[in-house]
Parts: sequence; C-alpha cells; structure tokens
Amino acid sequence: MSASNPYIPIPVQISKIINEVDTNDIKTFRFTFLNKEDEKKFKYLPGQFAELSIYGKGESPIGIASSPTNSGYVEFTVQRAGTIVPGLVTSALHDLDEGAQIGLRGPLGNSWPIEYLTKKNIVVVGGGFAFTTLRSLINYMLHKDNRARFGEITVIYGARTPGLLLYKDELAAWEKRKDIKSIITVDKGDESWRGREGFVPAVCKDVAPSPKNAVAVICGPPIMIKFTLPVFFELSFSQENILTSLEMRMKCGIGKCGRCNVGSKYVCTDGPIFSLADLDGLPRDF
Amino acid sequence: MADFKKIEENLKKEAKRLLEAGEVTVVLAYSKGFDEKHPMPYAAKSVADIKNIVFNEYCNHNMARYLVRYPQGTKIAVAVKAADSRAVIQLIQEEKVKRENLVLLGIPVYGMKNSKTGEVIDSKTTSGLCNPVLYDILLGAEVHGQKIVSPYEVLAEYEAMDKDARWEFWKNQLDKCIRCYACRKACPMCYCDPCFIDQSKPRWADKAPQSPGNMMYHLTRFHHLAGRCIDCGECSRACPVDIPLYLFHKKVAKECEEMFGQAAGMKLEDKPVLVDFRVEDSDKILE
Amino acid sequence: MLKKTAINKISELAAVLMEKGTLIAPVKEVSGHNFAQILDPQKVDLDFYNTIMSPKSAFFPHKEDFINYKVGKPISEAEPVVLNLKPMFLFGVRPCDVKSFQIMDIHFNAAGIIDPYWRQRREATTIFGYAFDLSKSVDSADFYNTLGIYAADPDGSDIFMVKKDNELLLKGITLQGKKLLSELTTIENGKAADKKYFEEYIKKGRDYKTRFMCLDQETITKKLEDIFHNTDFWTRVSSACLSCGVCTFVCPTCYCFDICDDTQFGRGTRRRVWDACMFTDFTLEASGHNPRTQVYQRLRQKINHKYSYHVRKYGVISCVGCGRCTRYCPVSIDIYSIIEEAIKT
Amino acid sequence: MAFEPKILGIACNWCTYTGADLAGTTRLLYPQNLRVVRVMCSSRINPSFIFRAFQLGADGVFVGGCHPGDCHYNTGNLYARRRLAVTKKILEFAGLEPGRFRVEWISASEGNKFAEVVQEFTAQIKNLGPQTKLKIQK
Repeated sequence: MSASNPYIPIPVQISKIINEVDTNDIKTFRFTFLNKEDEKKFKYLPGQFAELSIYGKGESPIGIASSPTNSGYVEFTVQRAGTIVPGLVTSALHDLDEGAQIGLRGPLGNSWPIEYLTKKNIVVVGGGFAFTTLRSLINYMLHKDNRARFGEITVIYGARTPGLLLYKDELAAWEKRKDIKSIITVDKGDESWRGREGFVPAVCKDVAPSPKNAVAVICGPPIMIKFTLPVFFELSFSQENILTSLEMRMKCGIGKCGRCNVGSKYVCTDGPIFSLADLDGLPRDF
Repeated sequence: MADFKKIEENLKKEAKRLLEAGEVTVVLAYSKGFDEKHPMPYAAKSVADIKNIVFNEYCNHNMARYLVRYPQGTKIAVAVKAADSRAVIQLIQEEKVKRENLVLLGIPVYGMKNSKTGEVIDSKTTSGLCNPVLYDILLGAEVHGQKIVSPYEVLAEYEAMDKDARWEFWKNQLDKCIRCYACRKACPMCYCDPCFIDQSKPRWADKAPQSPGNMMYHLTRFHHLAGRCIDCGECSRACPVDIPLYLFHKKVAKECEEMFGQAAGMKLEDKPVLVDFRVEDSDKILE
Repeated sequence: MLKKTAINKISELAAVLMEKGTLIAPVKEVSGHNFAQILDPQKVDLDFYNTIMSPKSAFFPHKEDFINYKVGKPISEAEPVVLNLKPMFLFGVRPCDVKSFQIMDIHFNAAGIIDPYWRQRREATTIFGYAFDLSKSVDSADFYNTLGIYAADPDGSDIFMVKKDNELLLKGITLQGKKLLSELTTIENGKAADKKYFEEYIKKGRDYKTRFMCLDQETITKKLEDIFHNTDFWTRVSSACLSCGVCTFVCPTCYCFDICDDTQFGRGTRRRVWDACMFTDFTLEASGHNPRTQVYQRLRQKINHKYSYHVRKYGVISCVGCGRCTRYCPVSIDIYSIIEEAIKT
Repeated sequence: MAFEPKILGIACNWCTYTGADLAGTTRLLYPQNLRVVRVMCSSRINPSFIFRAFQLGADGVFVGGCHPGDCHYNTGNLYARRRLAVTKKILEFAGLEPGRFRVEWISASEGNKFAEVVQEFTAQIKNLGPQTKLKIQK
C-alpha cells in the first residue's frame, strides 16, 4: 500500500549521527533505507525536503542536507526545536541512537532549479542553521561529474559563533579547493578563530559578487535575508536571479492539507524554492 | 418587552458623544447582520460608523468578549446587558482590563431571544438579572417588577436525575461535540493563549472529536470557569450542535456560590473564588 | 429512466440500499438534521431544509485513520489502515452540496498527488441528489444562485430526486445512476405525468431565488488580490470574528486537515483530523514563528482561499453558497456580505 | 477473580507522603491497590490530572495533603481545598460515583491514619466496582 499511498512513510535506519555544533542542539542524521526498492524510488535533487516521521510523535518537514551524488544514504540536519512550541518530533529524534528506525516520506517539494543554474556563476549565501539544503546544492555542484556544468561558485556562509558553523570538515575542505571560492564568517569569533568576523550582509557587500551571468541562492534567518537582499539589489542582481527557500508550517507535504499556502501557492508543492520574482506576485503572508 | 428602539437611540447618542469628545477610541455595540434576526457584534471607531449601530431582541452577544482583543490602555466604551456587565467586573477582577479605561453603557433589558430557536432566553441564562450590575450610563429605564426566575431553577430536573442517567445525558451531549471551539471563543472569560487543549506537551486529549477527548476538554473547561462563569449563555448559543453547556456551567456556579458565598462578577472588590481562600473554609465542602 | 416511491415508504427503499451496501442519509437529531450512516431504515428522514454539517464527511471524514502502530516496536510492524469499502449510497444531498463534491474532486482527485482515501470513497459512492422543496421559503443565509447553482440542479448527481406531493420521483442521471435505478425493482416506474412534473420542477428551480449578486470569477479574484493589504477593510469585516472553527467545519468545500498521532496504552493511530484556518495554532511553526497571528489575517486567508487562491490554483471558486457558515456563525458573519463589500471597495 | 481496583494516590511531599512512609516503616498493613504519586504540594494538582487518571483506568483517586494551616508553603492546601471541592462537584454532576474521589489531610506523623484511610477507601471502591464511565475503552 505504501507504494501508492502518499501518507504512509517508508522505513529507514539511522546509520550515523554527527553532532554539528557546540551547543549540542543541531545534529546531522544519516539514514539508510531498509528496503532497496525504496532507495531506488527516493530520487531527489538539492533543495527538496522530506517528512521525518516518528510514530507517536508526528512528522516534521526537514530539508535534505545530503547531495543525490552521495548514494546509499540520505542526510538531514535537524535542530532540536522547542523554545516556544515544544518540537515533539525533533526532540524525539535527538534522543534516538544510531541503529534506531524511523519513517521517511518524500522527497517532497521542488528543488533548486538545476537546469536554470547550469552554465551560470552561482553565489550561495547562507546563515546559521539554514545552510542545510545549500550544502546539498554545493556538494552536488562540486561532484566531479557535475562541476564542469557550472561556472564560478562563491559561497558566503556565516554563523553567530565558530562553534555554530555546520559541516566544519567540509568547510575546511572547500577552503583548500581551487574550484570554489568559500568565505566563512562569524558574527563574533573566539580566541582560536582565524577567519573573518562580520555579519553576512556586510560580507556580501565586501565580496561584491558580479551579477553577470550569476544567480544568488540565499537561505537564512529572516533578519539576515532582510538585510542581504538590498545588497544584492544594489549589485544589480535581478529578481529572477535571486532564489530563496521558504518555511511554513506543513503537515501533509503534498499540497492537500491546506496550511502552507502563500497566496495561491503551496510552499510544500510549489516551493519551498522560490525566486524573488515568483514571490513578488504573491501576497506578503509569511 | 423592553423598549428596544429607545435603547438603540440612546446607544447611538452616547456612542456619538463619546467618540466626538474623544473619550473613547472604540464603542463596542451591535450592527445589522444579514437579516433582522442576526445582528452582529460591532466595533464603532468613528462617528461615521454610528449609523450602523442597532439594538434589538436578538443582540445576545456578550461584548465583554472583545475587550481583551484591544491593547491594554485602549479607551473602550462597551454596551453591557446584565450578564455582560458581570463579565466586565470579572475581567477587572482578573486584571485583564482596567476600570478607568472603560465606559460601560448599561442596557436594562428582558425578553431577549435566541436567533436560532426564537425562544426567550431570560429564564435559561442571564441569572434572572435584568439590570446591569455595573454601568456608567444607563441607556433605558431600570427594569422592575419582572417575574424573577431563580437562575438555578432549570437545574432541578438534572440534579434530580439518577447519576447513571446523568452520565448518559452528558455523554450523549458531549459526544456530539465537533471540537470547533466556538464555546471557548465565544466565552468572555476564555482568554488563555494557548488553551490547555492546544498544548502539545502535555497533550491532554486527542485532536479528533472522540468521546474521551471531548470529555476531557469540556470537563476541564467547566473547571476552568468555576467561579468565573457569569451565566451569559453564549457558549450554548454559539454551539452549532446545541450542546447545553450552560447547564453544567450553571451547576458549577451554583456550587461555588454555595460553598464560597460569592457569585462571579458581582462586586469589583471580590477576588475570583479559586484564586482566593478563607482559613475558615470548611472541610465539609470536600465531602 | 424515472421511478417513484411514496415518501412514507422511504424506509423500504432505504432497506434495499442497505442490503446493497452502506447507506448515508439525513437523520433527525436534537439540534437538526445531519448525514449519518443508516443502521435502522426507519431513521431516514427527508423532511429537512439542509443538514447542519455538510455531506463532505462521507468522503472526507472528520477523522481518517492512516496507520496503526505500537510504540517502541519496529516501524515495519505498523499496519496501514485498509478501507475495504462496500458500495456507498449518499442519499438526499441538496444540489449545492452535490456541486461541492466536484470542487473538492479537483483538489483531492485530480490535481497533483491523488488522495487515496477520497478517491476510494468517491468511486464507491452513488449520489442521490435531492431538489430543495420549492414550496417552502428559502433560508435567508443561502446564496447558491450567486455561484450559478439552482435549487433543482441535477448536475453532478447520479440519481436526482424531486418531491411530488407525497411521492418521491427518482431519475437516473449518470450511467451509474441509471444502472442502479434499474436494479431497484421494488419501486414502481414513473408515469408520463411524473416525467413532465420532474422536468418542470427542474425548470421551476431556476425561479426559486436565493440571495444573488453578479459575481465574475476573474473580477473577484483580482479584487481580492488588490485589497489584500487593505488592513482597514479586513480589520473591519473581522471585528466580530471570534476565530472559532464553526464556519470551516460546517463548510462543504473546506478541506484543510491536520495529521496527528494519538497514542493510548502503547498503541496508537496516525490519522488526519479536520483543521481550521481560523485556529491560532494552524500556522504556528515549531520555531515559534506564526505568520497569521491576528484574527483579520485568518479571516482574510479563509475568504481569499475560497474566492481568490482557489481560482488561481484550480480555476474555480471554492464556495457553493449553501449558507451554512453564515447560518451557524455564532456572531452571524456573512461571507456573502463580505464579498459584496469587497467588490465595492 | 475478585475485583482488585486500581487507585491513584496523589500525596503531598511534606505530609501525606511522609505519613505513608511512616505507615511503611511502622509496618502497618494497607492494601496494595494504591499507587502513589508524590507532588510537592496538594495545590500542585491540576484537576485535569484527576480527569486523566479516571480516563486512563483509575477506579478511584485519592489526594492527600497537609492539614489546613500546616502547609509547607503556608497556604497551598487552602487553595487546593477549594479547587478540589469544585473538582468533586464536577465529577459528581457529570455522573461519576461521588465515592471515587477522596481528599484527606494526613500529616507526617499520622501513619495510622494513612493506613486506615487507604483501607477504608479501597473497601469503598471495591464496593463500587470497576469504574467504566470515564475510562477509555481500549
């Protein structure tokens, strides 16, 4: 039945848990599929998300953090939610150990428009915890089979403190590569921090990526987005060439339950990726 | 029947005066709905709005419900019938609104009707009161000599029931509930955010409308309104499936009045009975 | 094909249908009529204006179980709920409500991913539409004429029923309906006079007037888009709104739902439950962010969803003018008046 | 098999729970039907706890607190007294047998009283039989 029923999750197993940050509330979970045919069907592109499902707790929509080029597993980076509303699923997930089984429903939503990005220079701007699907995109583009399809890749990634940067090993690896320009910044460094300090919008201004044949992919907390967009407008990026990922409360993930709409678009099926030009036609209701 | 036309005129007159003088920023009253029998709660914010104000025998809504929607400090004039004025007093006791920010336009009235059934509701709700308990301006002559129905008279039938029959009665009634939460939203005393039933930790009841969850929701709600329900009956009138919630609230109100010697929303200086105590409270109440 | 039966013998027809499958028909409850699964054929009662709750629950029940699971057991032991439907007969649906199924079909049964539960139920069901009683006065809340629906429209029904004095005329509309009607051998065939009555009744249905305004789909959609940011307007029309869920729960075209896990004694069920865009926590995210905290935002969402977003997404207004939301609103908020006012703004 | 009721006891940390301890250390016998949950004060008890207990299958609910005037927090049990009185009335009007819910003040030195009350209450619940009204059917 699960093959035809979009509400029934497929079983996956936690094969690895990586503690990402020094506050211990963000972990990356690597899942392997219990059934081989499920793995074959789970074809996704960077930017898509899936519903992590724990019976008795509920479901939670999380962006896929691994790249489709990583075969055999899929990764999600999850923050333990719950300062205001207790995040039942995310806390339960954080309490699980390697080897535990959970449900997975997906892949859902649209992806970063790979076709559109092909042959373009890509400027990836990320802030804090929202870096997950961007990491998926970067790893996808950096894969040896894909790298040639894209132009220059610039990554500007910031977090509040060095301890809060995600995927530290990968960040270090990118620094060493020649085919990606990676700029990592923190709001406030500590004694061991040798990198940049400063807010993401200021760093963007400083780096001033050229809008020529370029697309900016921006993901981060609302306040970062608010101050970063003007920078890119100033650099004369057009609305079509600024992409972002939206967040809304979701339940079904397949455009049926009716809660994640922004105007006539459902974030779960028409999004979560929108260009600013798409959003311009929609009411400001998010 | 009360002189509804006269009250409406006075209501408009006072609303106009208050808004013109800038004494209040909003007047909470009633306006015409889609037909005669269905007036709506209305917030008049300017003199131009005043022409829309109406008052007739179907204006049952408890306007005190809307007070907590405005930011603290907003100067509000509110039209209050007997039960509504008690709700205002109760809200003042609970420090949700301040007396000095309110102008109470008292409406002495009897013969109000339920727009769904057309029946006169005096005997069922409004505690047998016709005149507002607290007001600044009275919009009509005080009602005297009306046959006073004891507020708790309707309960006798249910109190006399055998406990098993009463259980059956409430189970059948509460099983009808579709969990639209109109009762709590219509209630002037239900202002918690979030409501206990919406909490996910702890989760008190299923979200689906099923017997146990419905029971949990309603029993707890009856409890939360103990000594606070002012018997306006809005919960029952708001209910799309006509659950007589007012009966249970009345019973709890009656018990509270008997045990603690104080009815809800009658005096400004009172404290709600469940956030208060007397050392000399008798242990008998627990028997 | 046209058949007929005496209204006081409706229980016999009900009994036949119950033998063939599941019968869902209006029954009288304390507070009014409602659709319910019939267990006792005597309970079917056609003496109603319209039901309190819409018949959508026949296809989209208030709670729909997805999976039964046990806490702490491997996920592979969870059992998806299988519907195993018998043929269903949805009896006595008013034309405006019949129309609502077509609108809901687009959402659940045609666009994007198909909802398996809706589809299975819908495919198993034969709909018996039932014309409004033209001799009775129309309820002041109704406005289905505005949405192009008339009191005796057989469109969308498999079998359409019309009341003729003390008789009920049944006509097969679709192939499925005609086939079923031919199988109902216990009721007699209609005469020529009945046929004429039936045809005339349907024509006369056009003169049975509810509230009406000239509503152009494109105009209202555009208008609502234009006044989206007119906070004054939305605050004004929502000033009475209590933000309860009555309007959405009684509505035949509201389909928003929540998915929740109910666990009891180590066993649980994941199910979907109706939800309402009027509830404060409808869009509350786990991060604490809520894009619609104000009452006016939620009422705006509801009205825009029905009259604007739905048109943009599916090309049709998601409202049939049955008047339930207006009738059962505790504070008599009238969606018709709001649309009327929006056009004038 | 004889009916063995499940009884939830909610006891305040300072008096009744200590009283129960005393009953235990002085080897007083009382029925094992009582399952005790300790709270810091009888006023900690949310009435929903009691409704929930009945829903989850308790045949009786017993609440124990300090004697009025002896509350560790001065006034907690005075609030609790009013609140629990209302709870009792609500259960009663809903149609539940009134004998299924009981509140007693038992001090830390009243091990005897604790044992007696539990014996008495258990016998009473046995008399009333299983609680089926609020209990959620599996």
